[in-house]
Amino acid sequence: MNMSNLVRSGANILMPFILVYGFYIVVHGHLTPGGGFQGGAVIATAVVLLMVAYSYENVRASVSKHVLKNSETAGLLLFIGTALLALTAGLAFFGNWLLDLGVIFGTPVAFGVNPGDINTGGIIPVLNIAVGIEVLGAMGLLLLAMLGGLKGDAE
Amino acid sequence: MKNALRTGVLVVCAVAFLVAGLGLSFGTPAYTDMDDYMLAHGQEETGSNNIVTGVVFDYRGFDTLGEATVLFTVVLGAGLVFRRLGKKEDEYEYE
Amino acid sequence: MMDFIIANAPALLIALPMLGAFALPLVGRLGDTPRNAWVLGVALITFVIAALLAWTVLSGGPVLYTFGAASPADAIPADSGGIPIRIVFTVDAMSAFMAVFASFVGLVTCLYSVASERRSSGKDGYYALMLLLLVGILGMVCTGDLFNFFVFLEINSLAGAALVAYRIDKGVSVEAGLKYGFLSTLAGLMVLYAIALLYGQYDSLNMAVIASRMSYTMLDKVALALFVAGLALKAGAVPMHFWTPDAYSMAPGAVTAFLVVASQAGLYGLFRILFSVYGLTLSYVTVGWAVIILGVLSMFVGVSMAIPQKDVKRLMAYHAVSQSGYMLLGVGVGLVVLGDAAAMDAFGRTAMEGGIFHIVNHAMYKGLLFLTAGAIFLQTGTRNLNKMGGLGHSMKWTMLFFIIGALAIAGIPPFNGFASKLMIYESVFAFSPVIAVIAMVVSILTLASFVKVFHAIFMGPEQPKYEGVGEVPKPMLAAMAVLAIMTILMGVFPEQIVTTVIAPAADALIDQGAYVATVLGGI
Amino acid sequence: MIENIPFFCAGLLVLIGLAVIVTKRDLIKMVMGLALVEAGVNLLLVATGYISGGVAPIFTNAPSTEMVMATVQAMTLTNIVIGIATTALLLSFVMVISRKYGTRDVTEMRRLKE
Repeated sequence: MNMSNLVRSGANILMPFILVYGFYIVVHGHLTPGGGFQGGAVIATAVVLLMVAYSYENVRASVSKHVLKNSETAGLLLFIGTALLALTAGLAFFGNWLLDLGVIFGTPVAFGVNPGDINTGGIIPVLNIAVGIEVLGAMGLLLLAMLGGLKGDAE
Repeated sequence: MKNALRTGVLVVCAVAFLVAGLGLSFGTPAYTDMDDYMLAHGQEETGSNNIVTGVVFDYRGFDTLGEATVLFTVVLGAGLVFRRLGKKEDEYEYE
Repeated sequence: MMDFIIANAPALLIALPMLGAFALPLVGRLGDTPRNAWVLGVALITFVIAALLAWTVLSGGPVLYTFGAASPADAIPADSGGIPIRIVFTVDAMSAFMAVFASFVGLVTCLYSVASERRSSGKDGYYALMLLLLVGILGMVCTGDLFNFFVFLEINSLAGAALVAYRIDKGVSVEAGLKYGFLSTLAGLMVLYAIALLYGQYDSLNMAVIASRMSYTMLDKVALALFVAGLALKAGAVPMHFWTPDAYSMAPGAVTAFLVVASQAGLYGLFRILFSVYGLTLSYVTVGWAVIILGVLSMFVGVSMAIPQKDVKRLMAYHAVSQSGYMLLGVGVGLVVLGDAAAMDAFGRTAMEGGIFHIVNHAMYKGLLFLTAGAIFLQTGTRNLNKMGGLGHSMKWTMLFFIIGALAIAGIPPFNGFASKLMIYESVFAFSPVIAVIAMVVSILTLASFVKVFHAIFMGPEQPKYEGVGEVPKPMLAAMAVLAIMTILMGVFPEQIVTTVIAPAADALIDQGAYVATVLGGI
Repeated sequence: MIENIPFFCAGLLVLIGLAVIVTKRDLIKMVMGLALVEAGVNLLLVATGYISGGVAPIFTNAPSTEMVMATVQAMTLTNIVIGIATTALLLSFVMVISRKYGTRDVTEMRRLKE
């Protein structure tokens, strides 16, 4: 069933803000409270909002399961791939091979209070983004699967 | 009888789970060496201002991989129980 | 290349099956044959890595792997005050032994699934979950970090629950899966509560550090009780065994064979906590007797519940409970005499070796039995003993494998069950004759039960309703044959296996000082 | 004693969860009980890491450098996600069961008794 026009317009207006906020939480995970899981969960709430405002059938039609599944797989492969690349850099599994390299994310950080720079953290922002993509896909899939089960629409 | 058993189990559990408040002291832990090291060296070793994220993705990154795996497992499991069974799969009636 | 693999073996052991599982949704789109090849390849490579790791450990001592460090071997950073900061894998002889046979059973069960699940839907998920269950077991047995142990315990539980529910069966399988998942999660939370209690006191998650700081306060005792309760539940020991028959009987045959190993990982965790984390600080006589009582109860209750069963897999599940009692008994006797060097040399070490040997033997013959039960179910569509009969005419190979498994579980020479049970009888008799007699009686009851099952399934005239029933496909026969050959080999050469593999594993458990020194350096 | 109240609360939450699991007959309520146990364990984990006067361990514009322990917070984050995942899986199972059986009452789940 569709909710009223007001709810749907509200959802439409809120949607970009939720997405931007989730993305912010993901990429600033190494500077401020937050991280991949939290940001991914925030983005996944956008799917919930869609389900509340529109009917499940509409969402099923517009949010493809394949996209969610691919994003889950891509996130996991990026995560474990980044960790495995440390082996080729001569470090142990999960070694921070981007740290202090000077390139993107590789600026060294000294001890103490500082305002925070986005290009620090080595592989941490990469892993954050990977986890963000994975959690977004996984949560979306879970919601769709459970809602589908509720409607008796097995697949 | 069954109720008495239940009550007994709950009482034993109560003692077991509440004893933490008697043995630990809130705010002044006895050992802090591992976390002191992380706070002192975390910024240089992980490059992350947020030490919690530094712990989650660097010091204990392997746990996070396990956590992502748990999420993946659950998605697979939920997908499996809601799947539509094939025509050749006869559902076995338990007798 | 070889050096690279050996140096990073503990990480690759976990990372490869994980990668294999993550990529399965992509590989599965290519079709059935590429996916099966992928799964079998990943399982085979994992087994090879586990074997390499075990070879390294047995020839060169325990292996440390520090995740995220500059070099895997340096667990302790320079100015940390002598404690490890990161997650450390501590692979000693016991861990390596568990890892090798767990990955072996994983490979065999995947091979069996190729044929047994060929008609099912949702196979991508099935194989991914099999690999994840393997990941969970391998992580549990290799890790030296308590929280890491918990994470892998959860992977193990959830993958196992999803696999139990795989067949759905009008909701009955799902009910068994819910029961298994619910109780395993509860067990996991008990373990986590105990971990939090230990962390709050000693500010460490590394087992070796906690062992070196252990002062056996009131909180440590509570934590120990929670560990024992949680892990015994996971291992399916009486009185926490009620999930075992449901989960084992409703899961597909290959999954059941693998679930046996999954619950043995819980048993491994119990032994690791008792011996390596608590060790001599424990009031080992009391706790040892508690473990012995758990073991004897499991043996006796398991077998007496098994005899009246009509469902063949349910019957075997109760026998699994009964057999895990032998492992608890053997290791429990070792724990009681932990502080007594003379008694330990006289019979304690043999008892522990027998208990540990029984773990791998049980995985082999019980896996074999569950695979034969799965084969029979696949061909006849029933698990009810009263409805079967006369299958010996049409399923000769399956009958042969069933006989091998049944004789092994009953402790008849020359099969492997006899070898480990003999060690347990001898040493337990020196410790307490009454318990040894109970163990022998349980063995006889097991034999009686399996004679009955054999008669019900294979003997008698050929029944008209099973006229079209033939032998199962070749991959299933191959998987069963591999396990049968292992069962015979380990029964014929027990001496060699005990001296090369089992004795180092038992020593690794007994010698807590060596475990601590491996991580923290010589103390 | 009174300053240890977070630990007592954690134990109490676990106990309430266990009581719910033991006494309720509805499967969904039992899963909710499990979630309560999880909440209790999380609370205990976080509480063990508190240091009097400490601030959150984030150096970006931090008010002071005296901080609480970071490891337990990371562990709690991990456990929260694991908890969500577990609850989701168990609830999916309950959904399938209640559709196939037509009931969620645990005393009517007789099909697996011998």
